[in-house]
Amino acid sequence: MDKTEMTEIMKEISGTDVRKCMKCGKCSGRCPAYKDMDIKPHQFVTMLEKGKVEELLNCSAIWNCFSCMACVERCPRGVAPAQVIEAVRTTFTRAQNNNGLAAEDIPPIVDELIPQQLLVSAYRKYNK
Amino acid sequence: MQEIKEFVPNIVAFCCNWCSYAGADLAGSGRLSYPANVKIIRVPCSCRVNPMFILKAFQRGADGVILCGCHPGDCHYVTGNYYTRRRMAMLFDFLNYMGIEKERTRVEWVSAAEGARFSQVMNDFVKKITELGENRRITDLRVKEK
Amino acid sequence: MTDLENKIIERAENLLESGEAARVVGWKKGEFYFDPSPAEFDSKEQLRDFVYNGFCGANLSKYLIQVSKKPGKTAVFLKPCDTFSLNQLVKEHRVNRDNIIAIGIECNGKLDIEKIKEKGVSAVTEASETGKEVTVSSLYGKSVMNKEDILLIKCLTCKSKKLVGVDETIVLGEMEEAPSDRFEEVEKLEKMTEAERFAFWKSQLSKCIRCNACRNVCPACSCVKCVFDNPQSGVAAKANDDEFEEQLFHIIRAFHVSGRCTDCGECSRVCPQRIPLHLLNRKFIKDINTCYGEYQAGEAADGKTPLTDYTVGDVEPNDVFNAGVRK
Amino acid sequence: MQRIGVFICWCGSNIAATVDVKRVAEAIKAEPGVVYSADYQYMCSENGQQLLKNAIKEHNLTGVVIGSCSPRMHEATFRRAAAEAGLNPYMLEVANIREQCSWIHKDMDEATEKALILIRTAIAKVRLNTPLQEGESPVTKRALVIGGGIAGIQAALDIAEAGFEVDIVEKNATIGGRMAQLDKTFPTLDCSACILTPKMVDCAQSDKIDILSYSEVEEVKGFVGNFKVKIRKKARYVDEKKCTGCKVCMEKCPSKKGLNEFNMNLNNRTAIYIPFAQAIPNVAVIDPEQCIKLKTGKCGICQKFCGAGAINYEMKDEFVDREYGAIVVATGFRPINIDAFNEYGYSDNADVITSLELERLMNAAGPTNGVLLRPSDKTHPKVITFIQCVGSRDVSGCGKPYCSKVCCMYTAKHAMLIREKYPDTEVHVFYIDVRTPGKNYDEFYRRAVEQYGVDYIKGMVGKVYNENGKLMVQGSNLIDNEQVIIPSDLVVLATAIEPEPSVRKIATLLTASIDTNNFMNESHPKLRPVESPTAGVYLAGMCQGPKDIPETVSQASACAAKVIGLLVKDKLKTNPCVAHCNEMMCNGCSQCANVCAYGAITYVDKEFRIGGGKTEVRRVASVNPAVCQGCGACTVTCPSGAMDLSGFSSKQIMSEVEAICKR
Amino acid sequence: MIKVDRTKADGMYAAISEKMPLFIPVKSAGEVNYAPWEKGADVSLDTLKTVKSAKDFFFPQSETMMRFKAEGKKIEIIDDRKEVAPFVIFGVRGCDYRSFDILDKVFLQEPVDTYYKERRDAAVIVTMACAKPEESCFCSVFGIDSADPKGDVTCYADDKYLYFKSNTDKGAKLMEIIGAFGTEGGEKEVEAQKKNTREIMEKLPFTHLDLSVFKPENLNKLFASEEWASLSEACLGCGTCTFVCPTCQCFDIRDFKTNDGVIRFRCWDSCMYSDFTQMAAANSRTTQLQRYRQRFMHKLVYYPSQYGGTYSCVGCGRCVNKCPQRLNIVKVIKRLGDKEND
Repeated sequence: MDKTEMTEIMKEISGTDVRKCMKCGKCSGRCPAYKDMDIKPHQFVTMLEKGKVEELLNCSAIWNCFSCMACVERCPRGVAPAQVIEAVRTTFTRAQNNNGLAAEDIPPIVDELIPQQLLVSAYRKYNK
Repeated sequence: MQEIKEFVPNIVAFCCNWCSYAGADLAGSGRLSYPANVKIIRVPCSCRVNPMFILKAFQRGADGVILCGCHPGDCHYVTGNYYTRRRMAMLFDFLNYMGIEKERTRVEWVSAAEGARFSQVMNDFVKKITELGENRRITDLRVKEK
Repeated sequence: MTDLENKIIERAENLLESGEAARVVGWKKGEFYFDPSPAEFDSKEQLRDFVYNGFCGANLSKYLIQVSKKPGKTAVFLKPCDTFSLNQLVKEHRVNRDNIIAIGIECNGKLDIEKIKEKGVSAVTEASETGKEVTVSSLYGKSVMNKEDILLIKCLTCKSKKLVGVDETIVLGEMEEAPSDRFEEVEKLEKMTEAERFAFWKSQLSKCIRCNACRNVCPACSCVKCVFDNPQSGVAAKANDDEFEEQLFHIIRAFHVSGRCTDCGECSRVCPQRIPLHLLNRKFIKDINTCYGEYQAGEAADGKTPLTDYTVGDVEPNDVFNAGVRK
Repeated sequence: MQRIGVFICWCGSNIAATVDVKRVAEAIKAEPGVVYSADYQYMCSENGQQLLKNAIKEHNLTGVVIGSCSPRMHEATFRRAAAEAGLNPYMLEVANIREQCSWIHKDMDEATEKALILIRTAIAKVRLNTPLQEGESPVTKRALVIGGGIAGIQAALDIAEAGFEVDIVEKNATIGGRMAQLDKTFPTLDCSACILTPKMVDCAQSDKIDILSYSEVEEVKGFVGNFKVKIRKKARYVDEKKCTGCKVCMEKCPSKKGLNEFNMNLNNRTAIYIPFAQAIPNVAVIDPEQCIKLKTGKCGICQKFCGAGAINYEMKDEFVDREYGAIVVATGFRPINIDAFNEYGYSDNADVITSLELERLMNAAGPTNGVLLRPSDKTHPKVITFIQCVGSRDVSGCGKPYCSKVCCMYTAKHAMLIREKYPDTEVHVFYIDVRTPGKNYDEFYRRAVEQYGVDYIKGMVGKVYNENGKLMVQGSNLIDNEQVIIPSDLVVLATAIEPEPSVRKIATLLTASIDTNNFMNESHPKLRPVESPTAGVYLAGMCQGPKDIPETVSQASACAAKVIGLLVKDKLKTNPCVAHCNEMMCNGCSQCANVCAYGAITYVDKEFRIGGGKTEVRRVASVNPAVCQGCGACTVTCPSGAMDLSGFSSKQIMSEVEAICKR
Repeated sequence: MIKVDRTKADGMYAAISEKMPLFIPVKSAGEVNYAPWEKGADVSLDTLKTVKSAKDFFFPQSETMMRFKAEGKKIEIIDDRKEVAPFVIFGVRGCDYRSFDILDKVFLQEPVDTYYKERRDAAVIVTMACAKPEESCFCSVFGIDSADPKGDVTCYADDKYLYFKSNTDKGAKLMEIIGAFGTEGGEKEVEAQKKNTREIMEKLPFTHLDLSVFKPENLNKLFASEEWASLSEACLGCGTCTFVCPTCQCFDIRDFKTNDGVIRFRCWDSCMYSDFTQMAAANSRTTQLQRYRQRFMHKLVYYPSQYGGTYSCVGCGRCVNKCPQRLNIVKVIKRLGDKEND
């Protein structure tokens, strides 16, 4: 897969329009994991826009993001940085022959009120 | 032998002067094309469109009639399109009750700024009518007599 | 003669004699028992021909447009559904209500002579009603019929037994509500496919001879000049020269009376080809009720009709096919 | 039979490249009624118009069809030219073969065919056109200004200056508006009150201006030149003519716990009050929600102490009916409600304030007499953090999608003023972009940074929280790519502005349109920016869009110029394309009046011959052509077709339908 | 005389319609009207009165007269009538059969209406004798014997059989087809039925209507009668009576614009309509009274005075049954008769 294609796939998975970002940095201003993020939430958005997929795939931030969605909540433009991070993470795990948790393996105890995104990303993260 | 021609529907669009007609102009300025068989009649407001005009269009061989006006609440004449909305809702459901295909009639609200939408609406309408085929249920055969 | 008829004639005499009314509008004896015609009565002698029986189906309210212009007051006898028509005409300023003494009278549904004839009984001389049964006398004897079988279509699905906006009433017994739901047939049609509905209306409307009886009897069709008679209108026609014109006439007529039609059912009563024209108007009534809230034209003598009114959140025309109208 | 001339415009290659104009012009010659047909490069040019004029004269044309660009572009041009050649302008129709034909189709045959259809359709219409005459209506030489802020004041002063009477209707007890609440103004830093109050006084002193304060527009009828307006004068319980503004009542009033709206609720006022020292009119008003006498019937202290005998607890709302020729809408703005932005903790922390609140805290006439003390403990804040774009440029649903335009400048102003007055204060500003277009604006902002050392941080605040009495402002610094936490004493939010909500009601009353953000729509965003689409209604200030004081004043003066231009006319030409009733067919059923948005239809009883030498009286509709706007709603609701619309008659449209369906 | 078992009727209709179009009373959407016979048609021979009369065959509700073809500014007139092929009208009752004579007098006198004549010549008429006339029938008043109508072929019917008798050469030809489906005989039954029908007719309420006042010399007196006011007061001005009437013959000529020309057609009109004969400016009869009077004066006085005393009414009783407000010619005859004979 070439870089452009991968960029497009990540954009698609993220389900967010990175061009909507007006570069205010509110996402990073709110991020509780900021210190541990080698690439900051706002950078994820701009870097994906610019197609810097290799750097994104090789960063540690995708494993340090809490998926708390604070950045999504606070974004004034409706951009969802956490979903971009999740998209990078998904692309990464897929490249490893899909060693994530299968849907049927998810314990029934899991409350359906917990956002799916958070759940899925947590499983992915700890399955690295 | 008569040549079998591909069916090209005949579409009449009534557009209000202030929004939809301007929207159509904007589609033109933006070179946003839609089929040539869509032909526009300018009326001051969508509320000027009498059901008789719509039936007349069908009589004279229209395969689809679409009525465009300002978005509800944005009528140049304040309330005109609210009346249009009620009249056409009632009329169109009634025509359908008479057995006329519901796809043949449509109301769309297109503002003066929505050139792209105008073009898209027309393309979509033409596509639907082309799929539906020729209007045979509410037309005057004498018109087409040679 | 029934008690009710006696009471009505008594009141009519009374009104004429006292000078309260210059004339009375009611029904006049015909050649047979079953063919009374609407008529004006100016004197007590004329009232000898006054009848009120099971065949007085005609709605008298439309005559009041002209009659109310005559000098003096006019007393009129109105069945429940006719009172709605009068109210609607008053609302549209077509009848000068000040000149009218409206007397609401009892009605338990009117009979259809054609239906009786179809049952093989001709030369009818009397029909006396007792509850759900009607004893029909003819030159050939008596036969008892189920009232529901010989009611006019409009009475089978009577919308209301209310007497609205009348000055006085003559009601001796309790009036029974209509046996069936008036929207049932409309719903039946709605459930058909487009093609089936089209076939239904085509077979019905192809009978239309364009006699204009439906229009001319309709209290809502009270235009000084109808578009179909006006060569300037672009739709004028005297015959259905093409199938399209059958549709056009009935669509435009139904649209023009939409929101104003009180569902008095005169259109289908008078149709010589017995086209169920009331089903056209009822579709509008049903849709208006569903989309804009219950509305009965003629219930009030003021206020806006649904199609001259709106709310900001009205249903969109493109959605009306599924937005609650068709469930 | 009409003698119709048809002119096909090439519009350079705009039309001619896709439509075979020669073929069209030739084919159209065969149309019944067409006696002349030509094509020309640019019909709208001087030469093109001359061609039209010559042909009208030479061929005695009674009708003209121009195949060209949209009638929205040049219909007026061509109609004027036709009129100059002696043809009634309404005998000319334009077929739109550019925007709706040549520009959207590529195939030459297809486009040519369509052009032919469109022109035949226009011919079909012209055949039935009738000459129309513009009517005339008189002009009431008086203007109404709705809103007594700086926009309304300026417009009123300019209109009065030209010698016309003008009324200002202000819903508050005094004129002055938002500008009266401001401390200093950018970029000159002059005192807002010092430049505003003289204008307020001018208004009060002008014999042409009548200020209706504490009043609201209740009903508007009529049309350009002839508006009839009902104004509600709300009961202020104080006789305006008697009150001297001595303020004794305010000293004596026992109910002192009312929130002072003028000071953004930062301190209290009495139930009877004068909003501020320079109020115009300088007359007290009683807050009926707060007044003990009005609520319980006991008290009456103010009445006792009022030397002028101005207090009247029995006062009721009054209605005033006035007539106007023009109306200026200047209803202004308010800051949006920011309760939904819980990340900034506005509702939880007294020391998180809005910019307008800061204005009052800085103002000498404000709750702290101009000394900057933070609300919670009345101490001098040492670290102040400003956050910009609070609610502006926000599509998340809590805020507004637009830029509020004034925040960058006033924040720079605030930062600068604080550093000037209290040099020991540390000032930080979080910004997304700093937008300073305008004369001396960017210089102003740079001065804040360079001269006053204000710390501008590129980035947004994600969270404000209270930690041991300090407001911790956590945000990102995008330049240094770090997250910063600034412990602050005061946080100031540059809150987005929105149109004063009462504008919606005003717009409805005026039948003027409003956009999705509640800003009033102008007639054309570039070329008619101060006129509303409703004739005779003009827009000044924030009601039309975000703008600062100089822009507001410019727009207000522009409005005044438009109003003056209207009021100097003795008569107005009216649109002849209006509804008319064929009385012979009218039923008088009132359905048309029910749908008329302008109240243009009334009914009269008329006598008609009905044959046999008899007559009858019928109720028939009558349309006031000056009030009718020509929408046609009545024509469809009329079952008999008695109502018709000139210029768009049913016959014309039906014949257009016939022609357009033909192929 | 040929006797056909009713069960074989469908086969007979099929055989006839193979040779030429066959029109017959058919029940469709609840009502009985003439329609082309086709397989499965719900033939209703025993219906006394079709809603529309049989006059449609010669004088249809609307018919194209000519076309104008326009090309640019040139106009061409086209008469595209085709030769009318022979066709059969089956089941015409005595009253309707008489109506053809009344129409003939109008349409076949000079100048002959060729549209009418072509169809009249092509038609083979099978009349139908009445067995059970009803209370609204009064054809006998006009000297019609509904028990034994003429026509090319006369058909009598009882519950089991149809009996056919040929009266003309055209009829004889048709009998060749009919003959294949039946046997000779039935004279006795038919005679008995005739007698029975005539007896019933004698007893019907309108049989003895007195027409004696309706004479040309009474024209002015009848016209001026005060009775018209109350006779017409309930009239809606609709065209029901006119359009179901077998003898009404008024028409309007109208144009319809097609895409490349004009179709000129004629269609029925009614003197009851307010927009009838829009001469110069408007209908010269401005009130419904005048219009109502016109219709009945024409049937009972004007027509007879022009055509040798024949009334333009055949007593079919359709108007008696169909008038929405139950006004009809019988009421007119009685009321004016009573008044003038007093």
